[in-house]
Amino acid sequence: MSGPLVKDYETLRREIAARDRGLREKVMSLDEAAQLVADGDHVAIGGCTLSRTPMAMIWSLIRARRTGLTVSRSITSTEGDLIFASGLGRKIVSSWFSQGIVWGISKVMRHHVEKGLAEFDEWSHMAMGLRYRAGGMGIPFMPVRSMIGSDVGRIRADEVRPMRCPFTGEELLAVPALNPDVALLHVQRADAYGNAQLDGLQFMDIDIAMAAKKVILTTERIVSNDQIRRAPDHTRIPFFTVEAVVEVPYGSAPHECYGQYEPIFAQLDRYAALTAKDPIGGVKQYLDEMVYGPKDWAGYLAEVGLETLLTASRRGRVIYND
Amino acid sequence: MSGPLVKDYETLRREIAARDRGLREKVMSLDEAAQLVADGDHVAIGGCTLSRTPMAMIWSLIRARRTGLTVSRSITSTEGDLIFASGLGRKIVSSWFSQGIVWGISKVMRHHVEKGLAEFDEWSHMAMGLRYRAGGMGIPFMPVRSMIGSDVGRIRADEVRPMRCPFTGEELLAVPALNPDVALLHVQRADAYGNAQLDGLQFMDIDIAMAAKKVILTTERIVSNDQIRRAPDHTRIPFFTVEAVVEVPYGSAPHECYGQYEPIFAQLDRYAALTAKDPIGGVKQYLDEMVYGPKDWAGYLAEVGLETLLTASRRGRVIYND
Amino acid sequence: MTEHAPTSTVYTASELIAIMAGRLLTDGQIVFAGVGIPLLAATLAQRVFAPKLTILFEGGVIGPFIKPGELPPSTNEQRCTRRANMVLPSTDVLLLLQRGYVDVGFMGGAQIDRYGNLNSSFIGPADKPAIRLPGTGGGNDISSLTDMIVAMKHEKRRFVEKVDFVTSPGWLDGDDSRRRRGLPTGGMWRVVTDLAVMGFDAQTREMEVLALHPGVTFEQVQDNTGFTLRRARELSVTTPPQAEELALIRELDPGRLYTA
Amino acid sequence: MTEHAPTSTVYTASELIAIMAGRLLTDGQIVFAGVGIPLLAATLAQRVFAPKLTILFEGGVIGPFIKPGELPPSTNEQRCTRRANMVLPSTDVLLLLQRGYVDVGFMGGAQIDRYGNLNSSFIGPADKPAIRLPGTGGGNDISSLTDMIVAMKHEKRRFVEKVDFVTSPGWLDGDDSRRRRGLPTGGMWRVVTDLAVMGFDAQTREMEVLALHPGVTFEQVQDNTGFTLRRARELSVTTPPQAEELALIRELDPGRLYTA
Repeated sequence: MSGPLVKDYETLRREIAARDRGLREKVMSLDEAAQLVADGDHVAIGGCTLSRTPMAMIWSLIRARRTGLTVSRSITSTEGDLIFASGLGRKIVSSWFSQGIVWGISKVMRHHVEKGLAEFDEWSHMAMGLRYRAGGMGIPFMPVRSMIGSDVGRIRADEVRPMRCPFTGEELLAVPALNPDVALLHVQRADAYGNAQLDGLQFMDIDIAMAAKKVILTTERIVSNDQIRRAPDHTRIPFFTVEAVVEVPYGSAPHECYGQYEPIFAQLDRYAALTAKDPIGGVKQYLDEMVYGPKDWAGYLAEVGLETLLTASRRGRVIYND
Repeated sequence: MSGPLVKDYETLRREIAARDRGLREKVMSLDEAAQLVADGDHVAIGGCTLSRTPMAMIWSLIRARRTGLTVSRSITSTEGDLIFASGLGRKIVSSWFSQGIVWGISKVMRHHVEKGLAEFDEWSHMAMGLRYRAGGMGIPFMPVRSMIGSDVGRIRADEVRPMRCPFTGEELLAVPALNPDVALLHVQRADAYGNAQLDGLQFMDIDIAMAAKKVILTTERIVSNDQIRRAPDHTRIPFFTVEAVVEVPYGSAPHECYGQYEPIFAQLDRYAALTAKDPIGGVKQYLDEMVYGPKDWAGYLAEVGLETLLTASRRGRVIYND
Repeated sequence: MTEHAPTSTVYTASELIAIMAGRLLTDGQIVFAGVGIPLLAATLAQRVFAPKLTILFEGGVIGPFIKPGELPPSTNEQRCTRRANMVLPSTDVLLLLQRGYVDVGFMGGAQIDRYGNLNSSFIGPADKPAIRLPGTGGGNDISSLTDMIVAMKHEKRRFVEKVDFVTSPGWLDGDDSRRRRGLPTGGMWRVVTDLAVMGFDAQTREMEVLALHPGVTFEQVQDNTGFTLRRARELSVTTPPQAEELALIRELDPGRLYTA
Repeated sequence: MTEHAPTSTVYTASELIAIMAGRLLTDGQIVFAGVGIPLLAATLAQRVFAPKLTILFEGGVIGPFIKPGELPPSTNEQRCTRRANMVLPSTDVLLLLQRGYVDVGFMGGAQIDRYGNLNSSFIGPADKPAIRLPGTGGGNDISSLTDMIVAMKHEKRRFVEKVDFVTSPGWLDGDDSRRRRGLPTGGMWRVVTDLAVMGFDAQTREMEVLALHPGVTFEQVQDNTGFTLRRARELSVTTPPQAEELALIRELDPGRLYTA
């Protein structure tokens, strides 16, 4: 992120005021949405680990050859490897970074970080959440009671402020508000204006949407505004935060989308195997075959395979069978 | 509220640690639940204005002759008059206090406050919400950008702290966390453990539940834990915050309960007429007839009248007819 | 109730205020509206010329469409949520103001002064008030954080030199006092009454008459005001309420709950 | 994989750790559990003796019941929400720790030291690490704010004099250093390995062996530890894994995803 650690309030206000926040349709393609991200932007990614990762959008940004992004996320999985290896981003701000506990430590992350090719700035999971929350609330910091006393706080000393409670005198840590330039979020359904309804695990998506300067929304399906209005208490992201709505079935594959499909373990195992023997060659091969190679997202899904997708979908729907 | 403005952290932790937070049944009667409130407690009331006011529980506390409560609520309506006039509470902390804009200024509130018989401590609506939110998050204050520069902040000078952002140097106001001794909340449905699902307008109920030392929940109906588990993303209040679950149909009458019944305007008009000519005599008459008089809550509802209740219910369900 | 009859149509003061206030909105805006006249005015604008206007209610509602004849008694009941885009906790809808998503706050007023400060808390001193009013509600938050339109009756007892208590900050003591005292954004933009439309001088922040309603003179406005009003260099006259506007207002509030 | 055979039953080290760790829980507790062994141990306790135990997951889950054979790959997938009481944003489930609703945090560990500090961030210096580990996740929050149980393999390279980096604070430098440095609540309570159960001295906060697993000697534990261990005045021996416990673990993890 260029500029100061915390944006001053009047800048934040001007950024939002400058946007057209009227009730207007924003449906576009992945390629068009990719044009809304500029090189060097701070991009926040919704979902967590293997869940509701906006994979199709990240995939599209890599194909559009965007570079120099700073990326933040609660917990980073395989998408972090692809971001580093493709040059899309050189800094990831997150609480955890590896494919997933069952696959061991990411060798691609290790290569980039240990060789000084890229940065992984570590914050506690709750601090990440509170940074987005402060950003979404329009306040410049949030007081927190973790990251104190440990080395996690120590290596972030330039970015946090020890403080005393003005009422109790207690020692607290102020973590800085995080207001990303762009948020990438994937949801189960949204209308053409960007009103989004999330099922199941929400992670930090709502706070991220409120904190960002603008939201790019990918959605399993676009529903009518009438359908949204029938259950307004299920809407989680208000349309005026959103700049793009892209309908992308299986848009978080090979990760899961709650109630729609489980992670596509065959793909994840394949990626882990590829990068286990040769991290850099393996991730390059994966990028060539699965990101740069396919004609479009449907082409990518064809590579994953119909039967695999159907299995993941069957497992995903199980949550509603009880 | 006895004690300091903001409870110190270790006291807060000890209070929660002392409670039995296991998954246990807590179903009881209104009379039994009233025993969980002590004279002098700080009691937070959920809902807002004429919506989801936990009226049956307040009614029960008045009948149990509790006294000296400090009461807080986002916006206070007729229940505030009854709290002052019955002696249940002598201090109300709120952003607004009167029956409702269409009935004019509450003469009962005016009598008590102007004569110095009771206090109405005014905070901005957002500051009320952020005080509960800070309390629910386990932090001692929240920075806010309103109540600055105006007399609303000036008359609360002993209870707020001007502060500078440790990052940007901006001027902010720190409002103190509010951790009530008891929260009274009324919901559409809950299970016997206290897992509560709210439909429609939520107001500040979730933050209040998290901020309070304990929650007394009244509910239109008690459903099975299996039903709650079928849609866990609709649960808004977790069972371990709750100490009592009381099934009370029409538990917020004569106020509304979203999707169940609209306000019972006939009753509200009758109360307004009673107190318009003689505020103190009128509210006393109302207390005698509608609070102390009935044998039980069903007796109160009988006074309201079956046809009136059915009309309110028909109007309440309309929200789901579209 | 004063009745004006500048065209063939008769209307009440409240109807006039609602129509004139609604015309100040712009399509695509996000408007934080109070119940009563503000709600009617915003809904009117939405129906007549601003289909992309979004209304927010303090109870926690984004983008509802009020059903004619079912006006809510406050912004905290289910009637406020009819066909809404989103329902959220009230603290979070207020935080939209702080985050900067709201273009205009729109409320009624009990007492206003030269610098657009509003009082809805105390008549007389706060520690021993002659009248304890209902209080701020979200008024302080809205007026601290966004541009404001206030709709109210034009009476001398309501337009006072200095309000007894600043519940909702306008320009405080004028000039740059609002910013100096910690409120860098928002401020009083327009005051709409049954006599005129007023703004505030860009430098001194004193109230200034911008437009007179049909048949009203500047002197009439001044006579009903407790302080000396500025007069805009080019004082205009508003277009009378149109039949379509009046018909819509009456469709929305057939029982004249808020427009009697 | 070391296999013990103290009774008629054979079990893996991971199974032993899960069973011994599960027994440390108490009915009615609220347990913030990591994926893998902690999840298995807490589910085991829930099934065997603690039906009122509540499990929390970092992904935003309160009170789920894991389906046998469908263990989640992390605490952030839908498998974690099966038959849950509540699903909520991850920041809010973490805030339950800060509010004080959690009795025990329960996680695995890569490296631990004499004072119970855990490292899951860096081997070597943080600015030029030999190995960049995955990082804290919620580990720092959990161990900063509640009492902790850690379950891990007992190896000399994991039990070190001083961790390279304090990701999850234990007792920091011992004595009252944790409190002095701003953490007034929580702290490392138990470390469960395939050899023993350890606690921490109430005064110095040094690691202390409390109980040996069947067939294990204190010397064996010391030999696998990179610092000098304290020995409890009354060193006990744990009851061997019971057939019921082993059967349940294997029912939960038939593919031996976490208990191989």
